[in-house]
Amino acid sequence: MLKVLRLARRLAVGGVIVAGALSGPALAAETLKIGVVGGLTGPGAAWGLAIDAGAKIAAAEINAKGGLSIGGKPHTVEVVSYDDQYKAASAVTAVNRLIDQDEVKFILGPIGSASLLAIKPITERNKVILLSNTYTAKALENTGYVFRVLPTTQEYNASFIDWLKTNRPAIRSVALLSPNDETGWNSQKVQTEAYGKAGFTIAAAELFERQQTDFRAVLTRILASKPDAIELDTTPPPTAGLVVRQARELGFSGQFTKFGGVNVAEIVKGAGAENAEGMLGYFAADPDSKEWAWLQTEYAKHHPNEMSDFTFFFYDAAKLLLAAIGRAGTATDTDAVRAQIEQGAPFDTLLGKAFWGGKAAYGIDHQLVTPSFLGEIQKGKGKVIARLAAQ
Amino acid sequence: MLTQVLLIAAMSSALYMLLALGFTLIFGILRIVNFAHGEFVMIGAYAVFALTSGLGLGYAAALPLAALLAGGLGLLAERALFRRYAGDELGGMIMSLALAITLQGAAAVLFTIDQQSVERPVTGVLRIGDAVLPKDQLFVAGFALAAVAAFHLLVQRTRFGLALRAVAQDPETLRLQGVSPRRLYPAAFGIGCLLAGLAGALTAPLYTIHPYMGETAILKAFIVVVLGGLGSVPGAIAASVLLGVTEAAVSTWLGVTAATLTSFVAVMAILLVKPTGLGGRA
Amino acid sequence: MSARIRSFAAAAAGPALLAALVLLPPLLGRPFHYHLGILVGINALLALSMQVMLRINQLSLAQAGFMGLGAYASALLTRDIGLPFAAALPLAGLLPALLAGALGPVLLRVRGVHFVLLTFALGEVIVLVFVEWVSLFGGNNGLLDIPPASLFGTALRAKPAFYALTAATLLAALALCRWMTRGERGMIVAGLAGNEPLLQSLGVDALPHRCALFAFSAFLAGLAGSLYAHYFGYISPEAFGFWTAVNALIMGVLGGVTLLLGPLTGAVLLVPLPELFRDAIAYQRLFYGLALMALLLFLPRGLLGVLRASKGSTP
Amino acid sequence: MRLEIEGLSVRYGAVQALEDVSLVVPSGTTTAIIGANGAGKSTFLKAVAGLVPPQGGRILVEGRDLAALTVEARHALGVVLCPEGRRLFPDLTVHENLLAGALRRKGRAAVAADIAAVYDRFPRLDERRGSLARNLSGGEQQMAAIGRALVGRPRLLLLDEPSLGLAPGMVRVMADAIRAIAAAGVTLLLVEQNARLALTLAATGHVLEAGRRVLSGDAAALIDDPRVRDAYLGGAETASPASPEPARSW
Repeated sequence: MLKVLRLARRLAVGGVIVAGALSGPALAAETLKIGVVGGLTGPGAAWGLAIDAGAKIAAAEINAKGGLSIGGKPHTVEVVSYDDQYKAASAVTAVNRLIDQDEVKFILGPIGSASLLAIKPITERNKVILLSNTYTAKALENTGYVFRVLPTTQEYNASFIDWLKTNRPAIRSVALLSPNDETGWNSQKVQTEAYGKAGFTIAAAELFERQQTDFRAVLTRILASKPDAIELDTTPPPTAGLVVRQARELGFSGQFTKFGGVNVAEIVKGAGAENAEGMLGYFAADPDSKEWAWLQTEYAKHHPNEMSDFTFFFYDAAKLLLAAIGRAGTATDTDAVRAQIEQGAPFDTLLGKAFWGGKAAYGIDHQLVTPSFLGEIQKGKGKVIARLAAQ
Repeated sequence: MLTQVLLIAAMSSALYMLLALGFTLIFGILRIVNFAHGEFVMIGAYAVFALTSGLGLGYAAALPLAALLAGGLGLLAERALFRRYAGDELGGMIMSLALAITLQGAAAVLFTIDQQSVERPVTGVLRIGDAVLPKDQLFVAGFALAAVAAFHLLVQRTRFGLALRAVAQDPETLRLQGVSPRRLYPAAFGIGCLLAGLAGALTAPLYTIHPYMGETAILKAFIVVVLGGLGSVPGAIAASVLLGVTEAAVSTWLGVTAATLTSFVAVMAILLVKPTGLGGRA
Repeated sequence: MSARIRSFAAAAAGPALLAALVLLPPLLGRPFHYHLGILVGINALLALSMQVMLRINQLSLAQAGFMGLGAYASALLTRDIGLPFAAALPLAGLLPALLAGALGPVLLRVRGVHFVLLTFALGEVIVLVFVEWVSLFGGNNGLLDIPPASLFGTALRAKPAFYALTAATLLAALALCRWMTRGERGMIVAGLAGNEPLLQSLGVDALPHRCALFAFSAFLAGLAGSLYAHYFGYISPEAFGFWTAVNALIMGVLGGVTLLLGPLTGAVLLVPLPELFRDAIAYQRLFYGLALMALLLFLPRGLLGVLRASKGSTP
Repeated sequence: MRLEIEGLSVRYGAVQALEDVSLVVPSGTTTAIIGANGAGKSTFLKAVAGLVPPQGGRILVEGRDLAALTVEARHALGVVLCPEGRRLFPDLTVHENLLAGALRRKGRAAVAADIAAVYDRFPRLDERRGSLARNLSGGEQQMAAIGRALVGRPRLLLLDEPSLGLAPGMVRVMADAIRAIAAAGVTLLLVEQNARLALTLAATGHVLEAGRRVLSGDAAALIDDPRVRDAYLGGAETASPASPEPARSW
């Protein structure tokens, strides 16, 4: 008898697990659901959490005003987030769940190229609008419903490199270091072309593996080519910090540039303030601005970690999307919403005026072009030294 | 360039030894391939971070405490989780994977996923010819080598070390000498984790700290131990040097990804010729 | 309960459980359940391929690599060469099987934990080849636009259709495994697991049989890869790394290592598990790890192992 | 140290290794167990040492039942097995192997004295004290194994096949050593295929066949027993007609 009871208990536990996994949440009547897919746990989670927080801050803002009015009816905006752990299979699961169980028509994310390439056929087939950010050039190829809401090096690096040429004439040769994956290949190609076009010599172009922490060997190789500057490109900021420090220790005294995106706090943590001093880079936003301070306060309500500047883009993207849904007066006809998104430009964002571009590079105007900030690390803090308008 | 490569190789080798010795010790004694070994490295690093930034301790005090903490947790893990798997290679391996996931998750909850860094206790560089030698790395390498030497003395010169070597070679016969292998397991596991924690505590100021840092560490430990022969201390030391030199040379002259591929192909080649590794005996 | 009823119940329990599991998605009926069913099927196939080796006491971590080989083969054969899916699927199994068969005589001389490490290295090398050979495999970028599976000229684009394909493949694989563990073949397999005197008494040379099993396990992994590639339409190297093998291993162990339905049970249990923790994202990994440890501590012989033990029959 | 075995049975799966074996080893004597390969001799010693669990029967030392005691606890009582095949720790030196025999003991000086005594007994071992056990000859290994057992301070020493594979000269060295150990008051239980040697060294002998004790008696008498002679002594020399007492249960 005891055995039977024990068995029954085990079965019940198993049953609960399976049932819990298979049941979908009930749909509230006047709710608009926005999906989020991103790496929320594991390495790189800071970016996934930026999507999640960006969407949630925008939702909270509009809910506080009584919800989003769609066709005259107020809707509470609900954000449904799933973790893709940067894996294609998990992203597909997340998107399937969002589309099928949660009946979501609008998704923010994902970040990883593999995730995006794996889910794109599904979202396109289901006419689901995807406000994404991946560096892969294929993100916007043959798409109708995908928008990229974050500028890539392609969008701004020419003006940055021009600035460098004018303001730092001593720099003639540049060595590039990028991660060995789709993001790195792509951005390194773009950077190589842009630096070449501007008349710089490419002293070296190296790739590294993402989990690497020790760069002395590859730096020895780079330093042998005697570059005036090292461009860290899309190297993740914490890793970039380590590279900077190890390069300084190996005796490199030249300029560091990072036109693939800078997170000052993370770089300074890895490099130490004295080593990071003078690094030039692309800042998504001005860390000294009141917008930054406000967003950071809001971010802290959702996640305990330090805010990534990606939060700006996804906050703006979520607002952009909600406004478009409101104007379209429908939360089901994604064609109408898409038209509203496309027509809305130029928009006011936290960063300033932004608009859609990208036709020349990707064949469709689904690339968000925002103002960009050229910043310098001074005494461990980020200082914006030039503001470059969206172009 | 050659001098620089050799210096890089020497420093990586010392760290690899520290990483691999604990791993190989735990396998040698308990026959458990501890996939959570890298997480004990992570624990050591976070302990230093918490003790220095949280409690305001100096690095000199935090370093031994962090290693002891990792060792203590390892001891607990042996008691609570691994004891039952001594000799069951498959079961122990799976339990260690579960522990690795749990510890990563716990670190992410406790410390958030942010990368953290620890103030360096030593700064500046030494120059030897045209080669450059950062002093903090020199310190780490020196300390690691000293720890390896201390471990060597413990194993070679003490009764406890004798018992450890004996149980690794033939646990049943050790029982016939009146010593229970089970009494050695917690200490062996604890020392293995202590060495891992020490590696983490030593490298904490060198690199950044995050909940998933253990995966890189375990990969290195794995390659070294497989190359050197599971459970073989001299093998692990030889393989550390081999891996350190190969990596430094290949990534300097051919590139980083080539180095990864080379190390795995080398592992396969050596295992095919000598399945028990460089220092292993069938 | 009379012995006859009990033995009947024992005999019927397996098929009944199998039928229940296979019919679960159609009964629940939503596309998302089919999606989970497909994932369960693919994972169960991989876990089954590991179990084939575990039956002879060899843990192979190369199975995820073999799965990748099957996936890339199937993708390239259909996308670039234009082979129909019906031909690519068996080829996706055969290719890794050939590799395993060729390497078997060398790898299988090694036993125990050294075999585990050797296959770990093999798996890593396979994945690194996908990463490094960019012109053929697309590097970290992976392969895009893999055509959907199709049979008899009909594309299996809809989830129920692909689910049926996955379930049929899994059932066929289970039938093959069952056939393999019965009768004289079963005795040979049991002998390979460590009873060498039994093998000698049967007059069997062990190595060719072990190689054949290794190739068979790679074949199953390759099939799983092909299904994966054509279901997702996109593959990249990271999907076939160490953790994929480890997850499949955990599934097998949780379900019950020695039982035919163990891998499937484990997959049914684990594939939806992250769904449970989706509301506690920050704690997800922690809970997952704790759940695993609890399962290992309290159900050491796997879920099915416990069920069988409480029925009073020995596995 | 008096050893009493009552109705001991051991099974390995389906194989009955020992069945209902009873015998007594009086304190301070040497007893030999002889028998063919696979007769259960080694199993008998392993059961006494605690390495294999018996299915039935009792093992008593000085009247105390050992059933609840582990291998280690039996060692602490002084029940020390010198196992078949020597089982030295292959990658330890000779000296370290001897030290391993004393791991349980406290008191460095006493251990050092005991090890010195072993070196006195086997000067060859002293010469090879720094060599790895795996590099020793068979005879040297046997010396080290006995030495290791002695350093464990046995009161009841269980010797499993000490002469196996040794050259005749080495067998004599072993025989002398065993006599000396016995003379020092250690109770000895000796398992041997070399029945003549065993019976020469022992006061009492028992014959095992297929897990059963089939014959017992005074060692000298057993040597002359035709059944023993034909089966285990190769029917060599002539023997006196005195017949040993038949097997009986204690």
